[in-house]
Amino acid sequence: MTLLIQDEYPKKLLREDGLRLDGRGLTDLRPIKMEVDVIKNADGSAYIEWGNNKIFASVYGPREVHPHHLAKPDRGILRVFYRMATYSVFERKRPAPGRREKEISLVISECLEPVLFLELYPGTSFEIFIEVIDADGGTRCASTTVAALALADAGIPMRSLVSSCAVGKVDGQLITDLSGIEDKAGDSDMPVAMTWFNDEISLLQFDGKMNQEEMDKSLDMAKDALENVYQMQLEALKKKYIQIQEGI
Amino acid sequence: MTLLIQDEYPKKLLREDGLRLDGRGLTDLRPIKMEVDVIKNADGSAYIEWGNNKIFASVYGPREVHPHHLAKPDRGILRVFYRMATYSVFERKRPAPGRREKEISLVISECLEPVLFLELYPGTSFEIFIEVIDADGGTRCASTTVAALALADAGIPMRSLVSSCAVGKVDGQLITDLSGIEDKAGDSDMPVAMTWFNDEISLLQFDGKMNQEEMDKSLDMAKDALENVYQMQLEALKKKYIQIQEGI
Amino acid sequence: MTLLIQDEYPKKLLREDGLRLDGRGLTDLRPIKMEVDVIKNADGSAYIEWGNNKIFASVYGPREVHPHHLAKPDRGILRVFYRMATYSVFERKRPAPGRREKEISLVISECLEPVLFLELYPGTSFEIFIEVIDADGGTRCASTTVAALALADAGIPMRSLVSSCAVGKVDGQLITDLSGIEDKAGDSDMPVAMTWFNDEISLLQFDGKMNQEEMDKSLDMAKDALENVYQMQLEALKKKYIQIQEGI
Amino acid sequence: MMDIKRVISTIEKNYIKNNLKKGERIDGRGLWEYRKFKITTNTIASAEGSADVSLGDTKMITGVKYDIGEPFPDLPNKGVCTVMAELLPLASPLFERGPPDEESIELARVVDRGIRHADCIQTQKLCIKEEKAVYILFVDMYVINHGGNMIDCGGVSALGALISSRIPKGEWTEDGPKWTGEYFKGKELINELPLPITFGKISDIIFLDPSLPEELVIDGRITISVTEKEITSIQKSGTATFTREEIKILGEKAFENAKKIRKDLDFWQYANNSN
Amino acid sequence: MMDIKRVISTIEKNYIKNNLKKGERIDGRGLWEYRKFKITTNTIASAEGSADVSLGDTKMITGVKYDIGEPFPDLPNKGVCTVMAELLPLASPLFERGPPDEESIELARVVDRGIRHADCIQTQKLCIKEEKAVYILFVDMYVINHGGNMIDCGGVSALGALISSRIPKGEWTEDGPKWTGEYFKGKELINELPLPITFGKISDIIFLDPSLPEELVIDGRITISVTEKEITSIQKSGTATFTREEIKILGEKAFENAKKIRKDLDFWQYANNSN
Amino acid sequence: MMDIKRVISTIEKNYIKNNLKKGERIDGRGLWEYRKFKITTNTIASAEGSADVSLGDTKMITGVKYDIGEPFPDLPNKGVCTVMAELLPLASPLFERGPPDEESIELARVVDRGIRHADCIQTQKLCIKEEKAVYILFVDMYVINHGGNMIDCGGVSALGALISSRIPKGEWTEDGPKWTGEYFKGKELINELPLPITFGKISDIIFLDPSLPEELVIDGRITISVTEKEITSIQKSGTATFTREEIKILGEKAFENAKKIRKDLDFWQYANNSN
Repeated sequence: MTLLIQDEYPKKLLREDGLRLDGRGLTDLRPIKMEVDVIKNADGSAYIEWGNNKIFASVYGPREVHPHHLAKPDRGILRVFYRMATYSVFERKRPAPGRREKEISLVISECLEPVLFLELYPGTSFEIFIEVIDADGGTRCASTTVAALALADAGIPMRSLVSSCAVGKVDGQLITDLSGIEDKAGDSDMPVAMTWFNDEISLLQFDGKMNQEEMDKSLDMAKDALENVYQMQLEALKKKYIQIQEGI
Repeated sequence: MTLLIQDEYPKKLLREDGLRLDGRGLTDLRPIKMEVDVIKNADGSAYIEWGNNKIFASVYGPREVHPHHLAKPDRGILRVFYRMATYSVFERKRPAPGRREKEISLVISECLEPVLFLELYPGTSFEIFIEVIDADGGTRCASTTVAALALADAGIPMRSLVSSCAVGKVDGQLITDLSGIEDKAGDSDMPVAMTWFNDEISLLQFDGKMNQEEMDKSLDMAKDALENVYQMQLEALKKKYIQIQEGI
Repeated sequence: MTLLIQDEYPKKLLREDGLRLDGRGLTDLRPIKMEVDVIKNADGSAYIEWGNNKIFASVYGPREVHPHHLAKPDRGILRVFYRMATYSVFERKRPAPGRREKEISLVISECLEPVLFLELYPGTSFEIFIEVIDADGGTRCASTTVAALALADAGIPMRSLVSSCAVGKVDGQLITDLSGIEDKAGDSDMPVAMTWFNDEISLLQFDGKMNQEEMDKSLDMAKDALENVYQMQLEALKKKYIQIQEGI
Repeated sequence: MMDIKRVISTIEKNYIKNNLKKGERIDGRGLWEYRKFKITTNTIASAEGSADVSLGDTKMITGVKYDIGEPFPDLPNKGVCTVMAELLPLASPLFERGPPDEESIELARVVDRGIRHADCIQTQKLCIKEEKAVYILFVDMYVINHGGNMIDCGGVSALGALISSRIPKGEWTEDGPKWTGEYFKGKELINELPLPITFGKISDIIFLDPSLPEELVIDGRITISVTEKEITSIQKSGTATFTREEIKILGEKAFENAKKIRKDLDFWQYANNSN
Repeated sequence: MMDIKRVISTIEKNYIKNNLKKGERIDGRGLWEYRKFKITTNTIASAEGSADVSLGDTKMITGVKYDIGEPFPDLPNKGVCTVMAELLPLASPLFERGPPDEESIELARVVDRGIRHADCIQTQKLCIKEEKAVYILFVDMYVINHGGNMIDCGGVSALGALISSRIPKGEWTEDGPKWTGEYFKGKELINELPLPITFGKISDIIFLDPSLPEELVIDGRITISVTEKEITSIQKSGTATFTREEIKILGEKAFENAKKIRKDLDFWQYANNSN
Repeated sequence: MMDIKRVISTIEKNYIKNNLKKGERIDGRGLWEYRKFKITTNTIASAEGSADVSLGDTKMITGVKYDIGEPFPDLPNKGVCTVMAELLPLASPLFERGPPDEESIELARVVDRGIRHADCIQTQKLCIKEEKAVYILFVDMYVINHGGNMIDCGGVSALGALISSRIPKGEWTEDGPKWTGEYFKGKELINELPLPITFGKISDIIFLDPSLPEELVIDGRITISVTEKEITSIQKSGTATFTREEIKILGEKAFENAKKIRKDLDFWQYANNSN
C-alpha cells in the first residue's frame, strides 16, 4: 500500500518575484557546512550538510585488496561505495544497494581518480564509503565534494581537491544547485565536478533538454559555483589544522 | 492467500485442575526419545523425538575447511547449521534458510564450543548439521541436546555433554519445557543449556516479562530439568555401546 | 496484471486433411537454415533458424578455467550456458537465468561431451554460450545442433557431429519436430540427439504418455529426422570452407 | 555427478568398475536386482501427509503441505502440485550447503515430471473457485542419508506422502475461501501410480538401481517413469550414450520392476482414513 | 565476534586481557562503570523520527519510517514495528560490505526483542482498519563509528527515534487509507522504556559496557533488557559460560544501570511537539 | 572499462595509443569519422518489435515486449518504458556471466536516459485507465558481438525496435483491461528521435565512435544524446577530464553526426504497417 501522504511537487518552481521557492536567487548555493575528521576509526573522514543533505564519508587505505583478484600489479585501485540510508528519502528506501547507488559510486570514483597517484600504490586499494543519511537533491555532487575532503583528511597525496555542484533548468530558467524539488519537478539537471589541478571537468552528466547555447551558459555558471564550493572545502581543512596546532 | 485453517491459540494454557493442556504438571518434561548412530554416511549422528519435535543431527569432522579462508591457523572451528524442513511447521516454511535459522545456528554453536578442544585441531573444521523435520516448540533446546549426542557419537573428545531445556511462564505460572502452544501463546520463554564439566550456563536467552524473583526461580527449575535430560543422553549413548558389545 | 492477449492453444492440432496446422506432414521437419562463423569475437560460432526458432551459439576455448577451483587436473571441462532472450517468448521472460535454462544447459553439455577429447586438455575449459533470441518449440534440440556446429567451426577435434530433433505425439498421432503449439498443447514430447561416431543416443528426454510400441516407433522416426539434420549441418560447414577457398 | 567422484579412492573406484564390467556388483546383487524399500507414512504431525522411505541405505523423508492461491490463467480450474528436493549436507559429505544444486534440481524435476505427465493427481479436484482459488500442493523431499538412486526412492516417497495426506476442504465464500470442516484424503486425489525406475551404465554394462558407490563410477544413468501401461517420462543424464535397442529393452525392464514394486508396497494401504 | 579479533595486535590483546583480569580497564573505567550517552533527536528531515546517539566512541544514527500494509492474520488490529541495523563499512575496518552479517542481525534482533516483549509500543494504536490496514514502523539503525557495545547504544537510539517521531494519522475510507491531516506523536505510542544493558566476560571477570578493544578480547557477553520492573529479554553470546549466581547478580545490575540511564537521559523531553 | 584492458597485448595497446596520439586510427578512419550502421527490423516473431543493428563489428538485437501494470502514483496516466542491456558472454571474451555488471548497466542507463528525457515516447498514450492500468514497455538489448561503441549502436537499435513495434490496444472494462482487437503502432508512440553520439579521449586527443581496440586504451569517453534541436543527456565515463571548450565543441559535433545518421537511416521507413 502507499504511504498516507504523497510526495507531490508544485507546478511552478519560481515565485512571482523571480526568486526560487526557498528564497534563493537563480545562482545562489544552499547553505553548506563541512567538517573533517568526524569518524574516529577511519583513516580519513568528513561530513557535509548541503541544504537538507547530510552525508558522511570515510576513507580506508592504502590497504590490502579484498577480494584479492581485484588487485592490480602495477597500481592501486580506488573503490567508492555510495549508499543511502533507508530513512534518507521520503519513501523508505530498501536496505540493499540498488543500481542507482552502484552507478553513482562508479561516477564518483571516476571523477576522483584523476587526482590520485594510484601508480604509487601497486597491489593496494583505497576505499571511500559514503553514507547519505538525509537527502534533498544533489547528493552525488555533495558526496563527491565530501569524499574529496575525506581523502585529504586521510593525508593521501592528491594533485588537487575536487569540487562538485549541479546546474540545471527550471521553468525555463537556468539555475545553480538544484534542491530536491527542483531536481524532481524541474526540466534539467547537470551535475559537474572539476579537478582543480588542471581546471578540467571530471564529472559531467546531464538529463533534460537544453540547446547548445543554454549548455554553454550552464557550464559557465557551474564554474562560478564550483569556485565557491572549493573555498569552503579549503576552509574546512584549515579549521582542522588550526585546531591541531592549537592543541585542541 | 491464507491457509484454510488458522493456527489459533487458546486463551488459557492451564486447566481448571492446574495441569497443562497436554496433562503435564508445571515442571514435567514432555516424552523424550533419543538414539545415536542413525545416519550411516556421517562421522557421528543422533535423532531425538521430544514431544512432537523430531530432529536429526549429524557431525562431520575434523575435516578441511571449505571455503579455505575461514580456516584458523591456531585452532579448529565449529560450525552449526540448524535448518527446519518446509513441512515441519503449521504454515509451510520457505526452503531458503531464514535469519531465525542462522541466529539459532550461531546460538547453538556458541553453546557447544566450550566443551570442545578446538585448539587441538588447527586449520580444520567440525560441522554439525541439524534438521528439524517436525517442530512443536523448544527446537533450539532439543537441537542442542541432540547435537551434543552426535558429537559424542562421532568420538570427538569433549569436556562434557551439554544439555538444554526451556523454562517459561504461562498464565502467570512458571513452567518447565514449553510446548509449541505454550511458547506462542504464553508470556515468556527462556531456553537454557548447561555445560556439565563446569556446571555453568552456556546458552541463555529470554523473551517475555519476568521480575527478578521469577528469573531466579526459573533458573532453578531449569537446573532440575537439565539433570533429567542429561540422564537420558547418557542412556542413549550407553544403549549404543551395549549394542556394539553384544555384537548386534 | 496479465497481458492483453492470452497465449491460447487450439483444441485440435491435426487438420481434417491429416496435415498439421502449419501444413506439414506427420514426419516433416520445419524449414531449417544454418550458418557458421557469425560472431567475430568467438573462437567458433554458428546461427540456426529452425522454424521460428532463432539461435546463436559461440564457443570459447580451450582457455583458463574461471573460477579456478572448477579446473580438473586430468582433463578439460565443458560448460554450456543456454539462455533465452527476454523477448524470445510470448510472455516476457525474466532476465535472470531460471532453473529451466540451467537444466537444459546441463542436458546439452552431457549430450555433447561424448564427442570431445577432453582428456587432451587438462586444466582448461571449453565454454559454449547459446542464446535463443526467438523461440517456437524444440529450442533444446536446435541449440544442441547449432552448438555442435559452433564447436566444429572452432576447429576443436571431435569424434563426430551431434544432431538433435524432437519427436512426439499430438491428437494420438506420432509426429516429428514439434512446433511450439504442438509442444504445449500436444500429448508428448521427446527430444533426441545422436552422436554419429557410434550411432548412439546421447540426449533422451520424454514427457507425456506413450506405450512401449509408440516409444519404439518414435525412436525410429527420430533416427530418420536426425539424418536429415546431420546433412544440413555438413552443408553449412561445407559452405564456409568453400567460401574460404574461394577467398570470399 | 562430477566432483563427488573424487570422494572414494581411485583403487576402490577401479575395483567397482572392473567388477561391474564383469557383471558383478560390490553389494552382491545381480545386474537386474533391485534393493528393498521400507516405508512408513504419517510420521510428521505438522505435515498434511508424509512418508519416511528407505531404499537400501538411501533414506528420504517427504512431506506434503498446501497453500491456496490463484490458478494459472490457462488452467483456471486446476490446482498445482510442485515437487522440491533438498540433498541435506547432513546426509552425505558429498552434499554442500547452499542453494539447490544441479543434482537436487534434477531429483525434484524427474519425480515431478513422472507425476505430472502421468495425470497422477486429479488437479481439477484441487479447485475451490474457478479463476480465483486453487490448492497448491507442495511435495518436499529431504534426503537424510544418501545411498544411491535417490530418484526412485523419491518417486516412492512422493507417492507415499500424497496418498497418506489429508487436506482441509475449502469452499468459496464472499470473504474468500473457507474451510468446510471436512478433508480431502490423498487417495481421492490420486489417479495413477507412476514409478521412476533408474538404470546405471558403465562402458556397455547396464544395471538396475545403482547404489552410491556405483553412482560414483558410472558414465551415466537413465530413469524411465512408468504407470501400469504407459511410459510417462524419460531422463538420461551423464555422458553415457545408448543404442535404440537398449532403450527399448530398458522400457520393458521398467514396466516389469514397477509392477513388482507396486505389488510389494501396496500403496493404497497408506491412505489416511482418519477424519 | 570471530575474525575481527585479528585486527589488534597480540601484544595489545594480551595487555588488555591481563589488565582486565586484574580488574583494570584500558580506558581507566571501573568494572561496573558505564560510559556517557550523548543524544540529539530529529536530526533527519526525511525521517518521521530520528536520533543521533553516542556512547563513548560508538555513534549511531537511527531513523523511523512508516508504511501502510495488511496486518498479520493472527493480529488483525495491530501494527508492526521492525528493527534493522547496518554496520556501515564506513564505521570500522572490521565491518565488511555485503548483506547483513551475524553481528548486525544480532544487534537488530536484541534491540527488537527488548522492545517487542516490553510492550514498548502500543501496536493497537497503529491500526487504521482491522484486517485491512495497519502501520508498519521501520526503525533503522546505522552505525557511524564502532566503539563497542553497539547494542546498548542501539537500544537508546531506537527509543530516541521513536519518541521523537511524528507519523501521519490515517483513517479508513472506501478508497483505502487517507490522511486525516493530523499526526501521531511518538510519545503517544510508547508505553515502556526497555533498555538493554550489556556485560562482558573474560575468564571469571565480568564488567559493564565493553568498549571496542575489550570486545575484541572477551570470551562472551550478556545483554539483559529491562523496563522499570521487569526483565524483558536476555541474550548471551560468545563462548563464555555463566554460573546461576552470576546471572542473578547481573539482573540486579541491569535494573540499577537502566534506572540511572533513564533518569540521566530523561527520554520524554525528546517528544516531538510540533504539529 | 577496467579489467578488459588486459586482453590485448601491451605492444598492441601502445601501437594503438601512439597512433591515436598522432591522430591515426588502426582501422584507417579519420578522428571524426563514424562507422556504417546496418539495420533490419521485425526479425523476432515473438517480440512486439525488434531490430537487428550493426555498427562496424558491433552487433545488437533488441526486442520490445509489454506488460500491463499499475502506474506510478505520481504519474497516474502515464505508461512506463524500461531499457535493459545484456552483454552476452557469447559476444566477447571480455564479458562474464552473472548479474548485470557496471558496463551493461551503463549501456542501458545511457540509452534509457537519452530516450526518457527527449520525450521520445508519448507515455500518456500508454495509459489504459488512469491510476489502474498502464503499459510497461520493455526494450531489451542483447549484444551479439562487441566491436566497440555499444551505446550508439544501442540507441539506434532501441529506436528501430520501438518504431517497428505493434502493441495490442487495450480498453478498460469491469473485469480489467481487455484487448480491443486493434494495435498501436510504434510510429504513433514516438515523438522524437534522440541519438547518442559517443566520443573517446586519450591524452588530449578526442575522436568519434571508438572501436573495441580503441576502447581498450582510452582514458575515457563522453556520450551526448541529441534530438534535432536539443541535448537530452550527457554521460562522461572513465577518468578522462575535459575542458569546457571541448565540451562545447563536442555538443556541436553531436548535433552534426546525429543529423547525418537520422538522414541515412530514415527511421520512419521501419514503421510496422501490418494490422
